[in-house]
Amino acid sequence: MKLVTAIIKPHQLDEVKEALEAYGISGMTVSEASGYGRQRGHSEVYRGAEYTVDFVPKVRVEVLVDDIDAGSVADVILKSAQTGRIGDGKIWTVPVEDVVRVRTGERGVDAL
Amino acid sequence: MKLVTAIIKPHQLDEVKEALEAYGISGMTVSEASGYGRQRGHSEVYRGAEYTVDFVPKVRVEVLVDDIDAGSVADVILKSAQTGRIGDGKIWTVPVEDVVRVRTGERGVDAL
Amino acid sequence: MKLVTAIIKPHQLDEVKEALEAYGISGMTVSEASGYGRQRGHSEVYRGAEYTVDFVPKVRVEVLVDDIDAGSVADVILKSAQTGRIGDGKIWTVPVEDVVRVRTGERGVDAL
Amino acid sequence: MEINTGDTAWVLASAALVLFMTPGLALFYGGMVRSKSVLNMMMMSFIALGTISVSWVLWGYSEAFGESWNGLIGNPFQHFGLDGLLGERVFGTIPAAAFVAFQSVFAIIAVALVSGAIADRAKFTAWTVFTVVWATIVYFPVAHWVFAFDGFAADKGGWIANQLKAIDFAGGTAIHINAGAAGLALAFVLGKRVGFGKDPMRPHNLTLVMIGAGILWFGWFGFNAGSALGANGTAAVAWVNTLAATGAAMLGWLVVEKSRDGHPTSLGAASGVVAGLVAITPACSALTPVGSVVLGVVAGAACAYAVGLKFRFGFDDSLDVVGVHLVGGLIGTIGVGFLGSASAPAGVDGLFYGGGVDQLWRQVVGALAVLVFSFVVTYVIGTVIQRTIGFRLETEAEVAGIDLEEHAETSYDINGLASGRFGTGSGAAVPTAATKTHEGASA
Amino acid sequence: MEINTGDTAWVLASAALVLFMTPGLALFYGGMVRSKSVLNMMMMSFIALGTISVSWVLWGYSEAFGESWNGLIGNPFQHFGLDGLLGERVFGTIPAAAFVAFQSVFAIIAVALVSGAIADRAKFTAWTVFTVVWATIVYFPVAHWVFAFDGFAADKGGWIANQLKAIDFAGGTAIHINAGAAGLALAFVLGKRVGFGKDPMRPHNLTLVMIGAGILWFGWFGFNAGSALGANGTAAVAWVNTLAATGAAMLGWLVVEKSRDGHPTSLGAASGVVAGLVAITPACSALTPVGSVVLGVVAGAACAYAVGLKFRFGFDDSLDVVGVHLVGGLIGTIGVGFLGSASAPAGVDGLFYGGGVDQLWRQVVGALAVLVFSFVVTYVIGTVIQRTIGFRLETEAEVAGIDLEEHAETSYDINGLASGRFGTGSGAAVPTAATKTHEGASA
Amino acid sequence: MEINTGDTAWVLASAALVLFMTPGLALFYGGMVRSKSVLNMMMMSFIALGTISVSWVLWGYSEAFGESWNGLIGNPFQHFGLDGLLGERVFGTIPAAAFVAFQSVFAIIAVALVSGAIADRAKFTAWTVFTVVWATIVYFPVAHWVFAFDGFAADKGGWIANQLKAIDFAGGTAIHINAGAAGLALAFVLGKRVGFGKDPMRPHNLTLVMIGAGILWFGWFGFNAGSALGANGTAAVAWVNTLAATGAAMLGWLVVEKSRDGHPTSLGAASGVVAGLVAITPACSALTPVGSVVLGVVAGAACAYAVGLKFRFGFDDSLDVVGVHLVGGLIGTIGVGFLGSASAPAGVDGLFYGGGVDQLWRQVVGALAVLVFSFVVTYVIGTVIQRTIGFRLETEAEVAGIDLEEHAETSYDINGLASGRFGTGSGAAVPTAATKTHEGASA
Ligand SMILES: Nc1ncnc2c1ncn2[C@@H]1O[C@H](COP(=O)(O)OP(=O)(O)O)[C@@H](O)[C@H]1O
Ligand SMILES: Nc1ncnc2c1ncn2[C@@H]1O[C@H](COP(=O)(O)OP(=O)(O)O)[C@@H](O)[C@H]1O
Ligand SMILES: Nc1ncnc2c1ncn2[C@@H]1O[C@H](COP(=O)(O)OP(=O)(O)O)[C@@H](O)[C@H]1O
Repeated sequence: MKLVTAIIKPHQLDEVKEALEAYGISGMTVSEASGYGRQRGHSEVYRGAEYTVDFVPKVRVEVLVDDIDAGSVADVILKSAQTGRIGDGKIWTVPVEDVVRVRTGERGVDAL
Repeated sequence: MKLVTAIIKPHQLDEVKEALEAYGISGMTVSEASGYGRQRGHSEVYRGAEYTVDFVPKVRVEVLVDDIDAGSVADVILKSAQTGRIGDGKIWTVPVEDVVRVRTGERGVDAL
Repeated sequence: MKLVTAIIKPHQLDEVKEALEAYGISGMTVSEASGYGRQRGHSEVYRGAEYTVDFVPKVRVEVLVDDIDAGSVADVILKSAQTGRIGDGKIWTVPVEDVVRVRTGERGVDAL
Repeated sequence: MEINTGDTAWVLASAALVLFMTPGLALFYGGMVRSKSVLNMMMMSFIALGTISVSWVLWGYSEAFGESWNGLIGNPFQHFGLDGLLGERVFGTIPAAAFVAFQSVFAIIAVALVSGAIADRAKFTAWTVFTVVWATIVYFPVAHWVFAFDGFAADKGGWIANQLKAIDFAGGTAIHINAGAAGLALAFVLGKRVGFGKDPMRPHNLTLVMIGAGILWFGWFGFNAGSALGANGTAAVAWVNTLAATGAAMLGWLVVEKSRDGHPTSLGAASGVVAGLVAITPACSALTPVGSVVLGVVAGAACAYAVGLKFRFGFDDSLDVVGVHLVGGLIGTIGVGFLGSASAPAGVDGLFYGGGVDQLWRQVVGALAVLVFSFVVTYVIGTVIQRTIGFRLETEAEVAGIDLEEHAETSYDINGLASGRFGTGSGAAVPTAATKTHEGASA
Repeated sequence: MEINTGDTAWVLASAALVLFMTPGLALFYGGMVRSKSVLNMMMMSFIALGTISVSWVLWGYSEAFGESWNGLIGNPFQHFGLDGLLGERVFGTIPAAAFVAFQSVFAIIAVALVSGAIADRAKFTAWTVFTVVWATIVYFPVAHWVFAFDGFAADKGGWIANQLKAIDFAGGTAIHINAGAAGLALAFVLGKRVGFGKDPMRPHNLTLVMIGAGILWFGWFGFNAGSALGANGTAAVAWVNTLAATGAAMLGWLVVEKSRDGHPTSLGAASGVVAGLVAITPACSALTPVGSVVLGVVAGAACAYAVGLKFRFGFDDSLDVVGVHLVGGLIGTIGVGFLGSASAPAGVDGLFYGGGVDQLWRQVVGALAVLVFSFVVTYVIGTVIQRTIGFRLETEAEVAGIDLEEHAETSYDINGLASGRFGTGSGAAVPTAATKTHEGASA
Repeated sequence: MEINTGDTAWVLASAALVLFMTPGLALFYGGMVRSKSVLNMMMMSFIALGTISVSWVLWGYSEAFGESWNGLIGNPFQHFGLDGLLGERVFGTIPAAAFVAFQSVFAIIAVALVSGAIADRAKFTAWTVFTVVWATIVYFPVAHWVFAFDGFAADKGGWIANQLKAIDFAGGTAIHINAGAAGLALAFVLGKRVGFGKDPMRPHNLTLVMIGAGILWFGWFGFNAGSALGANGTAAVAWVNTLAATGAAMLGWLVVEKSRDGHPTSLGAASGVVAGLVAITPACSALTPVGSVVLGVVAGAACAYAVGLKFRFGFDDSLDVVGVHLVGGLIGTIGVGFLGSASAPAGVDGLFYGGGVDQLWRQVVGALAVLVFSFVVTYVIGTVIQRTIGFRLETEAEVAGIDLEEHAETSYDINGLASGRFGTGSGAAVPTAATKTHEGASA
C-alpha cells in the first residue's frame, strides 16, 4: 500500500475532496500546514513596525491507497488542486508496510 | 526503524498515551487532524442557513520504533484506541531509514 | 527521493529555515505538533484545581530532497535546531517514491 | 431658562451609552464574518466614529437641527462648528451642548449600521468617503425630518415630526429603516460576495457576537429611554418597554428556529435581541408593556424569517441589515399604528386600541418616505462611488481576505507559533527603505 | 408627589448597568467552560433575559411588589402586565416605572447565576422551562420578602424587610444566597459531568472571563449604589464600599493562591472580584470603608478555599455558584451583624462595634430562611423537570459537546480552514428538503 | 449645604464609567501582546484595581485631598480610612463620598497605564509592590498638585491648581504625562524584552484591542465630562469636545498610516482613539469643538509618529505609553496654551486666540514639573525594587511565556484537544501532596 500526501492551497480542498470521492476514495485525513517556497508571504504593519510573514497557509491531504491506485490518486489530486499559479503545492508517495482499521482490527487493503 | 502513525479519536489520546507508556514507549509526537470517512460530519444552522461540516476532529499520533517493536506498538495503539464505533481511525507503518536525536546527534535506535 | 522530517522546538524554526535556505533548499512545509518525551510538560492551577499538561509545543518541518542531499539536509537541520537542552527533537528520513509539483505536473527531482 | 441637572445627567449618560453602541456593533458584526475579514468589518464601524464625529461638529448638527428650510433640511451654516451652542443656551431642560452630544451618536451608529450589508468586499477608502457623503445627503436631512421638533432647537423643524406627526420616539425611521434601505441599495451596487450562497460563511467567533449584542442592548437604554431628553416617567416607561419587547423578540426568534431548524441558536438569540430593540425603538413611548411584548414577539419571529429573503431573492445583504433593521424598523414604526395605547406616554391609541387608522397612515407614510428616499439616494451615491474611485474590492483580494489587503493586519495569532521577521518599518521615523533590512529573525 | 430627576436619572442608569451584568455573566461563565460548551453556557444567561423580562412584566413584578399576603408573596394579579404603573405614579422620589425597571434586572441575573452550577449538561429546553418556574415559585416570593418595604410600592411588604428587619441592602440573600442554594440543589439533581474530577476542564478563554469580570464590576455599581433608589449620600457610600471590598477581596483571593498554589492567577483575580462584590452586596450601606476592606479580604480568602469543597464532597457545582455566591452571600449577610457601623448610612452597630447580637441574629435568620427555602423548593422543581421532560443531556451528546447538540453551532472558526458545504437551509423561506441540495462547495 | 441629586447622579455614573476603563485598558493592552503573555498583561491592570482601591481608602484619598502641606501633599492621616467623609459632608454640590468615589478610579487607571511600558517581563510580585509604592510617592502627591482646589475638599490644595493655575481639566498632567514618564523610567530600569527589535511581536488578538478601545472611549466620557463634578453646561461641552477630538485623532492617525505605510490599520484606529482621548483630557473644558478637532488631528498624527521613537532610541516601551500617553498628554496640556478659547467654559484665550503666552507658560511649567518629578522618582523606585526583590523576570521564563511562569495559566484552549491530567490540587482543601495523585485521565 501507499500513502499519498498532498500539500495544497486551502481553497482547493473541497474540489480535491470531491474529485477523490468521484474517483471512489472514501477516506482521507486532512490537516493544516504552512508552506515555504516560491510563493511569497506577506507583510503586516503594526504601529508602523513591519512584520514579514514568510509562510503561507496550506492544507495537507493524506490518502492511504492500494498500490495500484497510487498513481491515479496522485493524478486525481493533481488535476483538482491545480490552479496554475505559484504555490499550488506538492504531492508525494511513500510506501506503507501495514495498515490497520482501529475499529475492527482489519488489516491491509481491507482496512482502507 | 519504523514510523507508526495512528489517526485516532481525540478522546482516546490519553488512553493511547498511557498504553504506550505502559508498553515502554517514552516518546511520541501528536498533532491535530481532520478526518473524512464513514463517520459523518454534522450540520450547523446560522440564521436559517445550513452548513454541512464534512470533517470530524481527529488526532494523529506518531511513534518512531525499532523494527521489532513496530507490530506490537501498532497492536498497543489498536487496543487502546478502539471504541468499536465508526470513526476509530487507522494505523499505518512506514519504513524509516534514519533517525537522529537533535540534542545529541545520536543516530538510529539510540535516538529513540 | 527522500522526505526528511524534523520535530523541533518552535523557537528554532527561523534558524532552521535560514540554515536550509543557506544550504540551497528553497521549499519546505511546516506544521504544529505536540511532543511527548523526556522534556516535561507543566502544571496549571485553576481555582485551586491542578491540571498537568503533558505535551509540549513543537514544530514539524518537512523537506523533500534528492537522495544525495538527504544526509546533508538532516545535518543542516541538526545543527541549526540544536540547543543542547532536553526536548530538541528528532529528525527522520523516509524514502519517497514519487513527487509531483501540482502547478506544472513536473515529477521527480524537477518537482522539488 | 435654568437647566435641570437630573435631566442633564440622564442625557449625558445616555449619550455615552449610545456612543458605546458603535463599538458594540463592530463586535456584533465582526463576530459574524469570517476571520479573514473581521478587522475590516470592525473598521467600517470605527471609521464612522471618526468621520461622523467631525462632520457632525462641523456641519452635521446644523444641517439636522438648524433653522428649517421647508421642513426638509436645517441650515448647515447657522451652527457651523457648533457656533453659538457652547454657552448658557438651553434646549428644553438641558444645555444645548447636551442635546448636540446625544444626537451626535445617533448619526454615527446610523452610518455604521449600513456596513453590515456589504461585508468583506468594500474598499476601505471608498467606504470612508461614503460615510461622509451618505451622512450629509441622507442621514442629516432625514434626522431633521424626524427629530427636529418645532420650537426645540430651532423655531421650525422637520416635516415628519411636525406636519405628518408620525410617532418615532427614538428613530425607527431615521435610523433603522434608513440604514436598512441604504444597506439594500449598497448590496445591489456592490453585488454578491465571491461564493455567496455556495461557500460556507459561518460566523468565525460567536462569543464576539454575544459581547456585541450585550453592549448593544445596554447602550440601547440610552438610545430609547434617553430620547425622553430627561429623567422622567416617559424615560422610565421607554426603559421598561425596551426590556419587555427585546426579551420577547429573543423568544420569538428562538421559537421560530426551534420549530423550523430544530435548534435555538446563540446567533438567533443575539439576532432576536437586536430585532426587538429595533422594533421597539420608534414605539417605546407609545405602547404599554404588554403591547411591547406583543410587538417584540412579532418582530423577533418575522425577522427570523426575513433574514432568509436574501437567499430567495439573491441579494447579498451579508449581515442582514435588511432582514433585521429594515424589517424590524417597519414592524416597529407601523406597529405603533396598531398597538399604540393612550395610556402610554405618547398618548395615542392605535387601531387595536380603538384609535382607528389616523395614526396608522401617518406611520406608514413616514416609514415609506424614509425608505424610498434612502434607497434611491443611496443607490445613486453608491453607483457614483463605484464608477469613480471604485467601491468593490478586486476578487483576488477578497478571496485572500480583506483584512490583509486593506489593513495589512491579521486578526488573531493565538498559538503564537507563526514565524515571521521583524522590520522596524516606517514607524521608526526613518526612511522605510533603509529599515526594511530585517536585522535578524527568530520567532 | 413630584419625582426627583436626579434620583430618577441614577436609578435608570443603574437599571441599565444591572441589565449589562447578565451578558457580562454570560461571558464570565462562558470563558470558564470548555470551547465545546461556551455557547450553551452563554445561552443559559441570555434566555433568562428573554423569559424573565416577559414574566416580570406580566406577573413577576406584581408577585414581588404587589400588596402582600402575610409578608410572604405579593398579589400577582394586582399589577398584571404592569397595570397601573405607567402614569404619574411615584414610588419614593422616582416614577413607579423606574422602580419596575430597576428591580426587573435583579430578577434576570438571579436566575442566570444559577446556571453556573450545571454547566455543559442541561437540556436547553428544560433550562428554559426552569427559568420561568424557578422565578415564579422561588425568586419573586423571596424578592418580596427582602425588597418589598411597607409603604413603598404597596402598603404591606415582605417579612424579612419589615418584620425580621435583616439588613440586605442590595440582595445578598435574595440574589446570592438564593441563587447559590438553588445551584447546589440543581447540581445534585443533574449529577456530575462526565469526567468530573478526572478530565481536565480548564477554562477555554480567560480573556472572556476577564471581560466578564470587568463588566460585572462595572454593572455592580448600579446594583449596589443604585439600590439607594436615589442619587444621595447613601448611594455614594455604597459606591465607595463596593470598590473597597472588591479590591480587598481580589487581594484576599490572590494571597491565598500565592501561598497555597504558588501562583496568583487571573482566574483567581476575576473570582476574587466577584466574591467581593457578592459579599458587599448586602452590606454596602452598613459598613465603613475600612469595614468593607475587612469584609472583602475575608470573603476573598474564604471563597478561594470554598471553591474546593465540591471536590471534597463530590458535587459538581461546575462554576462555583456555591463556593462564590452562596458562601460569599453568607459572609456578607452575616458579616453585617459583626461589622455593621452606626456611622454608615444604615446606622446599625454590629457585634464588633458594640451593637451586641441583635442585628446578628436577624442576619442569620434571614440568610438561613432564604437558603433553606431556595434549596428545598429548587430541588423539588429540578426533580420534577428531570422526571418529566428530562433535565440532563444524554452522555454521548455531552461528550461530543452541548453546543453542537443543543444549538447546532460552533463557537469559533478562527483559522477559517474548516471545510464545509452550504445549504440555504430553511432560512431561505422555502421548504427545507428542497434547499438541502448543497448547490456547490469550496471552502 | 444641600446636595444636588442631578450632579450626584452624574458623578456616580461617571465614577462607574471610569472604573470600567481599567478592565478596558486590560483588554486594550492584553490584545497587543503575544498570546503567551496576555494574562499577565491583564493582571497588571487588575491588580491595580485591588491594591489602589485599598490604598485609596486607607491613606490615598487623604494624601491627595487632605489639608495641604505647602501645596505639595495632603495630610495622609486626616481622613485615614475615609474618616469623616461618610456622613452629611458635601463638597460643592455632591456628597463627599461621591467625590472620593470619582477620584479613586483616576488613581487606579493612572497606575495601570504604566504597565504598558514593561509588557512581558516584569515579576508580578514586584509589579504589585510597585503599584502601591508608586501611587503613594508619585501619584497621590501629583493628584494633590493638580486636582486639589483650595476650598473644595480642604481649605488649601495643590500648587499647580491654585498657584500656577495651569488648566488641566481631567488629568493630562496628573494621569497621562505622569504615567507616560513613569513608563519611560521603568522601560529603562527593566531593559528590553528578549528579541526586541528582532522578533516579531505582533498583537495576538486585535478584536480584544478593539473591545478595549471601545470601552476606553465609553468610559472616558465619565473621565472628562464627569470632571465637571456636575451635570451642567461644562460637562456637556466637555462631552462634545471628547467626541470631536477623538474622532479627529483617529482620522489623523489613519491618514499618517495610509500615506506612510500604505494601509490604515485597525490597531491604528484604536491607537488614534486613545491618543485623541489623552490629548483632549486636559483641554476638554478649554477648547471650542473646532479647536478640539484641530487638537485631535494633531495629536493623532503626532502620536502615530511618536510610537516609532522607541525603535530609533532603542528603549522598549512595549505598548507605547510614551508615544501615546506622554506625547499625547504633552500635546493636550500645552495645546491649551495655544488653542484655549474664552468662549469655552474655562474661559481662557490661548496664544492662537489672542490670549498671549500667559496661559501657555503655565501649561508648559505644569507639564514639565510632573514629567520630571515622575520620571526621576519612578526611576529611583524601579531601581530600588530591581536591586532588592528583583523586577525583571528571568530570561528563560520570559521566553517560555510569562503567563505560565507567573500565573500558571494558559490564556486560550480553543480547540479543546489539549491533553492533560486532572489533579484536585490544593483547592480541594486537602493537603496538596496527597492530592497530586492525578487519579485518572482522559482528555
Ligand atoms: N522541498 C519541499 N519540501 C516540502 N514541501 C515543499 C517543498 N517545496 C515546496 N513545498 C511545499 O509546496 C508549497 C508550494 O511550493 P512553491 O514553491 O511555493 O510553489 P510551486 O510548487 O507552485 O512552485 C510550499 O508552500 C510548501 O508547502
Ligand atoms: N484512505 C484513507 N486514507 C487516510 N486516512 C483515512 C482513510 N480512510 C479513513 N481515514 C481516516 O480514518 C478516520 C476514520 O475512518 P472512518 O471511515 O470514518 O471510520 P472507520 O475507520 O471506523 O471505518 C477518518 O476520519 C480519516 O481520518
Ligand atoms: N519515539 C518517538 N517517536 C516520535 N517522536 C518522538 C519520539 N521520541 C521523541 N519524540 C519527539 O521528540 C521530542 C523531543 O523528545 P524528548 O525525549 O523530549 O527530548 P530529547 O530528544 O532531547 O531526548 C518529543 O517532544 C517528541 O515530539
